[in-house]
Amino acid sequence: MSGHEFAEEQPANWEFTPDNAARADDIIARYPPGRQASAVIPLLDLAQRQNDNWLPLKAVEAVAERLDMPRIRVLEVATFYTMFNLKPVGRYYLQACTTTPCWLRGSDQVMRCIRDRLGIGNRGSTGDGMFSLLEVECLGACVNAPILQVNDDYYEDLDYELTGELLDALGRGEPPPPGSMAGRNLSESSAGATTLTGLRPASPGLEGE
Amino acid sequence: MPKLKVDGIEVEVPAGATVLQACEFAGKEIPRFCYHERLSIAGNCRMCLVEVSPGPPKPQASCALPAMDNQEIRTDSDMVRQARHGVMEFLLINHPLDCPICDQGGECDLQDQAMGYGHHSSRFAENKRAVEDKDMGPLIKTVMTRCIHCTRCVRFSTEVAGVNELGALGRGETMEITTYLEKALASELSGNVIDLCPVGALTSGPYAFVSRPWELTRTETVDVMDAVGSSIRVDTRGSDVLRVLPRTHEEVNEEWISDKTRFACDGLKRQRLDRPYLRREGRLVPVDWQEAFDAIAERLTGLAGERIAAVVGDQCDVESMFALKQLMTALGSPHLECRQDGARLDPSARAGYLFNTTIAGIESADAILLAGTNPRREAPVLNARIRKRWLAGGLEIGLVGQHHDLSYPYRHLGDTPDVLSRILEGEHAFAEVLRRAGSPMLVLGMAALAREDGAAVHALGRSIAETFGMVREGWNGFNVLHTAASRVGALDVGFVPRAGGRDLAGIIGGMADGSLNLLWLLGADEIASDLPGDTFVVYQGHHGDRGAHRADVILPGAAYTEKDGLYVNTEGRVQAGIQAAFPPGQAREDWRIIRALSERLGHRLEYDSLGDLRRALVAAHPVFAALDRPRPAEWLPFGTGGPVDTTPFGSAIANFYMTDPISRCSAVMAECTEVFGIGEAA
Amino acid sequence: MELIRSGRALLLSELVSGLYLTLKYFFRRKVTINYPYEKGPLSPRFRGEHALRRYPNGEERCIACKLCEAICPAQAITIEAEPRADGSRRTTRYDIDMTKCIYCGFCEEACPVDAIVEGPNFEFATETREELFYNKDRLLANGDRWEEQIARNLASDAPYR
Amino acid sequence: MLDDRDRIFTNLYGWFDWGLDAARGRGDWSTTREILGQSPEDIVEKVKASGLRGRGGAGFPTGLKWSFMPREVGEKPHYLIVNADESEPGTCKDREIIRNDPHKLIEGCVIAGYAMRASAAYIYIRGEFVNETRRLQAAIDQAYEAGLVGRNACGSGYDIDIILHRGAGAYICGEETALLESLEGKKGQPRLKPPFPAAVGLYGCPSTVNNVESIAVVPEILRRGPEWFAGLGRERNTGTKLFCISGHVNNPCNVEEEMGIPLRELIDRHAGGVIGGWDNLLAVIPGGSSVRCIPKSICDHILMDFDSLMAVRSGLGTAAVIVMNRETDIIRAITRLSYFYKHESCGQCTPCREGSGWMWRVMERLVTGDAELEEIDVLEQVTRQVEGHTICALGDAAAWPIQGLLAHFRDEVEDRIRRRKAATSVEAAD
Repeated sequence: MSGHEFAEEQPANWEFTPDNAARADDIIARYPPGRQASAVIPLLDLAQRQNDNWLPLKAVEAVAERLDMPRIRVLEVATFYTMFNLKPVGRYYLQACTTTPCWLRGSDQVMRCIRDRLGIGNRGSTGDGMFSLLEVECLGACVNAPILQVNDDYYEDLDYELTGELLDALGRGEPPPPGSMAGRNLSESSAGATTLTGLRPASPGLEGE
Repeated sequence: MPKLKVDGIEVEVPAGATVLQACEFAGKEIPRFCYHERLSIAGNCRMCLVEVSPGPPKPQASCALPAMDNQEIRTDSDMVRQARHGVMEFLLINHPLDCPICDQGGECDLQDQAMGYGHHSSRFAENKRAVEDKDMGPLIKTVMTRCIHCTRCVRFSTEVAGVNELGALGRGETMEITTYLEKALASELSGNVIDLCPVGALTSGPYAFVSRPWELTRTETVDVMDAVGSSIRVDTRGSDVLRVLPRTHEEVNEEWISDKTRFACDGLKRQRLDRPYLRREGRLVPVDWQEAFDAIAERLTGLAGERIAAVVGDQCDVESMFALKQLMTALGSPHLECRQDGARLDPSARAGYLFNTTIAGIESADAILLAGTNPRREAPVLNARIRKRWLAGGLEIGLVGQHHDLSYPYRHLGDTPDVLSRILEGEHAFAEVLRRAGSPMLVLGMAALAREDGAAVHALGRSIAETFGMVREGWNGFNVLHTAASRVGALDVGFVPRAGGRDLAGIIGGMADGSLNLLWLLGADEIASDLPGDTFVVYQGHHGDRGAHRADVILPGAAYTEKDGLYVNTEGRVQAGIQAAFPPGQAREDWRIIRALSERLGHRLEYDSLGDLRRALVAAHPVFAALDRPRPAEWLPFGTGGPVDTTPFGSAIANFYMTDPISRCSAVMAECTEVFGIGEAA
Repeated sequence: MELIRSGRALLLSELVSGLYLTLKYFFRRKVTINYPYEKGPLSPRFRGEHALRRYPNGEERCIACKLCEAICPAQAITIEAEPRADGSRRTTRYDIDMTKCIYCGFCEEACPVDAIVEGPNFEFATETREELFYNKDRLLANGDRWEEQIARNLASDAPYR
Repeated sequence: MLDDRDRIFTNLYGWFDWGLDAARGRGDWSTTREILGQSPEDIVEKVKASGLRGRGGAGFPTGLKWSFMPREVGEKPHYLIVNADESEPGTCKDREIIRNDPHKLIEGCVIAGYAMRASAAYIYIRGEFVNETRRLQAAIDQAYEAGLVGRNACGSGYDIDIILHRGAGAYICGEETALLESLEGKKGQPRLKPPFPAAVGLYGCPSTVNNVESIAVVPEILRRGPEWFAGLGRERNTGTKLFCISGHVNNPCNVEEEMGIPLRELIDRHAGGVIGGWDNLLAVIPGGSSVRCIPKSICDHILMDFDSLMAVRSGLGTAAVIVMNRETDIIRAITRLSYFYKHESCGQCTPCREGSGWMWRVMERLVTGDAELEEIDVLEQVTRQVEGHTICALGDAAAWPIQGLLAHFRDEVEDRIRRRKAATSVEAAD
């Protein structure tokens, strides 16, 4: 991977906050002694969360040191998995699934709406640092396609209008609750469940949360 | 011992063999890129696919498949042919096919196998992938577009060299091999990735575009840059040594060589002494052989033997040292010395100065005590063997001496010789490790012996060896790791002070107080800058290095690539170096110079050819009769006991990349020194 | 039979037919040319004096692959190479000993980049042997001089390669 | 149609609380201790008898897989690894189990772990499932607190730890050995087999990797008896299965149905039919993106189980039904999958690394018709050169969608090339 994959501006120093350092120790303790390398993905994730959702090289080195791993091995991991951002991303990191099941259900409209509203395409980000967009592969919620992942949350059953509503809400700093934007209950048929109907409670969904 | 059939040929292979090896037993050639005998199996190139029954109805990677009883392997079926065609096509679609400008051209696995197993043309109509080149330092030139992702280099640096710096970043077709943030590959074995790379992605930086393989004359010889005596192949064009490559020698270097061995050869072309010189009025002026000999003869006339001394250097062949010893004996000089570093090595017992365990023997050891040595710098290839042994598991290593990264973990026990005393007394925890070990080893380095109390340390080492059962039938765990290629040979021919002779300190003292009038330096450069007084110095050697600067007469000799000669490595293995090129100008083989001068001096040595000389040598020292067959040396008393002091062990080598006249004259080694430091970072 | 022969001899018919042939060719177009003022036609495949070509932007074509050196049956070519300042592979020396050359054309066959060619020039006689030891400058100058015609010849021959 | 009483995932739609108490109310954890009173061999035999086949795509008999584990625990511990790296396009069933019925999975881990004498179960969940991870971790914490897992799990004397491990975005980590590599902190690059994980798995120890659904159905099988499960579905294709119906249907949904249900019934009954009616159906990818698509003519009568779909050179895979109606540009749909595989290829072995990119690039040109007719054959051969030549099955998965397209819709591909040629020649004439 060439140098241009990494952010040009890198912090001079980086270390875990005391809280996160303690958390990292907890994570390492989950794995058998001597197998601390297993914690590399969780620790990189922890570092990324601490650092506004992207991984500077110094953080890679900090993880390597903490796990007693060669730096190149940690960098291999950081570049192999798509969830590690080696460059800064927007405050709302939009990941739009465009794989076939989402595409069949209109992921093009989602992309189009993002372009219309935010003026950004794949790998773009808005100048104010609020949004950045990445086209991603299957997010594993195909029955609720198309899906837009915003940071940790899935927004499902989108179309052009609903995407617009979602972006507006995000712009106002009021992210709607994750899940179906069309008001559907999880992956139940939108026309009502066809199975388990005998078990259905009086007020569906309310007992859930 | 599984029995199986390969293309109908029944073969029996050792247990644990792979199908690929079984095919080779049956004489079938299996194409491969990622598979390498000395590296872990990756199975990623998919070139070695064969048809196996019983098994799934698809071809299998033979390199990773264990050979089993009653298997039937086909290497010539349509399925296999198509599979190879297919894989070859995939390998080539993103390969630039720039063979005419590729240094690997002519000795490229991909080229050869494309001829043997590939399509005649490509069906790939898309754009080819281009990959940015990486900066891996001055030794390795990269053209990463050519990379076929076999990961041999990654596996070598991780497994053999022990430096976790190479890796494959990214994934899929954008995967790229690189070092962390493109830093130079800091390993003294890094050059081996050039040989391992099956394509031209990693090629030799200094050799870039210099030559084509078909232009080269190959000479199989041995290396003298350290005391390992690696088997090498010297490639020459005309009288230029263009490159040095490793040869396989299972018992010595397997198939690795150090970067100094490989890349110092450009030093053979610089600052060469190509004619005799004589100091006149303080300046060295070129003269002819006759004048040089006359000047020496004039000085020697009437000079008593006690007033003459001779010191041999670290890269001398045995024959010239033997001839010089005979000449000195004829002149009556008892002052002979080969230990330029002042090592207090007792030459009386051969076992006392050899690496008795042998390099291959390291693989049987289960505990190693290193004392005053940094094998990674002093003998990188030997160090790789220790690492190999460590990787196999069940090896404990302790080090007394300076703390270094040796590419494997060890216990740092201290840096003073009294730690050894405590181990001997059983007061140190490591004593228990040695006691429990079945095949323990002790390695004494030059930093432990080249000091005031060196003889005591030497004797201490013997006591440790005896106390912890290191010396028994079939195992000798007492080892001395030399740094000089000629040292063991010199000790074997007895190039040490004879009765009443002075050692190195005595010679230097004699020069200072005027009791020595003539000093003969045969390739001895390491002491030259310390020489006091106005003693007449004859320097015989190949480079205008330190010795030549101090000399009154310079006799131009031949470097190791320019003469036939015997060398004895640290194990006591006698090996023959073969002439690959001619010495420059009027320079001659060293033994010839001594032979010619002996006649001028009236002490004619009784041989006219190298053959005669070798016969005389073997007659005097039978140990040289057995080429490449080291015999266990008899365990005899050596070393003189005494108190050891508490000065920490130093370091035998200041700068790995510059240890001798050749590497000091090498621009490549100078660049390495600049980039890597003095080997400390390595 | 004898009679017919005698008749022919008498009528000098052989002589007349010979004279007729002479007369016929007397009026035909002449095959001799007035060299050096006139020159005969050359095939585009003619293998004459060597030249090293350049790309239209002035960059020399030769990449120092040494295939011509390797193939040359007369061992007339000597090449040395090293990386140029920009890292590209170039010759530092490209010599052809024209006294050794046997004009077999293998060098141009071997060349992967059409750098070394045997051009259309056959008039390069010299007064001394030394002048026939061509170096890189001379060969490049040849290329510059003959490029137009060489390019034309190569283009016309290209369909048959 | 499957009776509601025979459905295992009774909280599939999250109507009820996911927590321990509610799960107990649904029958989870009810007889775990008794089950753990049986010998591990008995449990393996029962799972074998149930005919359960792995729900992760390959359909390998689960009980048989468990039986490959060493009978005794030697120096090395045994591990159960649950594959929750649900990334196959079209598939979203494990997500529902994890967020609505996590205790079924946890209980399954305890029982399966016991059956293979595992000292720990690692659940490898895909990194994007952040909220699902939180839910599952909360459920695991509940189970620990209640003494159901951990030391002396359920009071049975058996010790097992359950450790949740998040991935970070790599489809290949759904391949079992790549998953192990990833779990060990390396790049997710598949290992060479043999040795198989049952001999040398996680940390070099005997390990078994199972799909979430395979593990989650085990407690119910053992509670109701293998005969019950074996009595559902068809021979060799027994039990119930979660189907994910996505694409051009009126009401995409997840549904638990009996194995062997006719595809048409599945779509019409549960997903509200194909958009534009059954006759508007073009093709279906019946088992997640990695299987060959089937055209409507086959869809009309095909049964949804492993063997029936295998017989038409497709597969049940993860039972993720991707429906495409006649408005679909099927070449683009498959091309998007080719891009997916190119993007997700780990890059380790040659045919997949190089072939997946090649195939996708040719496919892109087939979408626009910007290709020669002969290239279709070349593409077909390239898929054959990838298929079966790679370390893991991703190479096959990259090849099969294209093979399916070319097998059933070659006319369409050829037409497009011809139309494009005609259009360009008209342009040229203008």
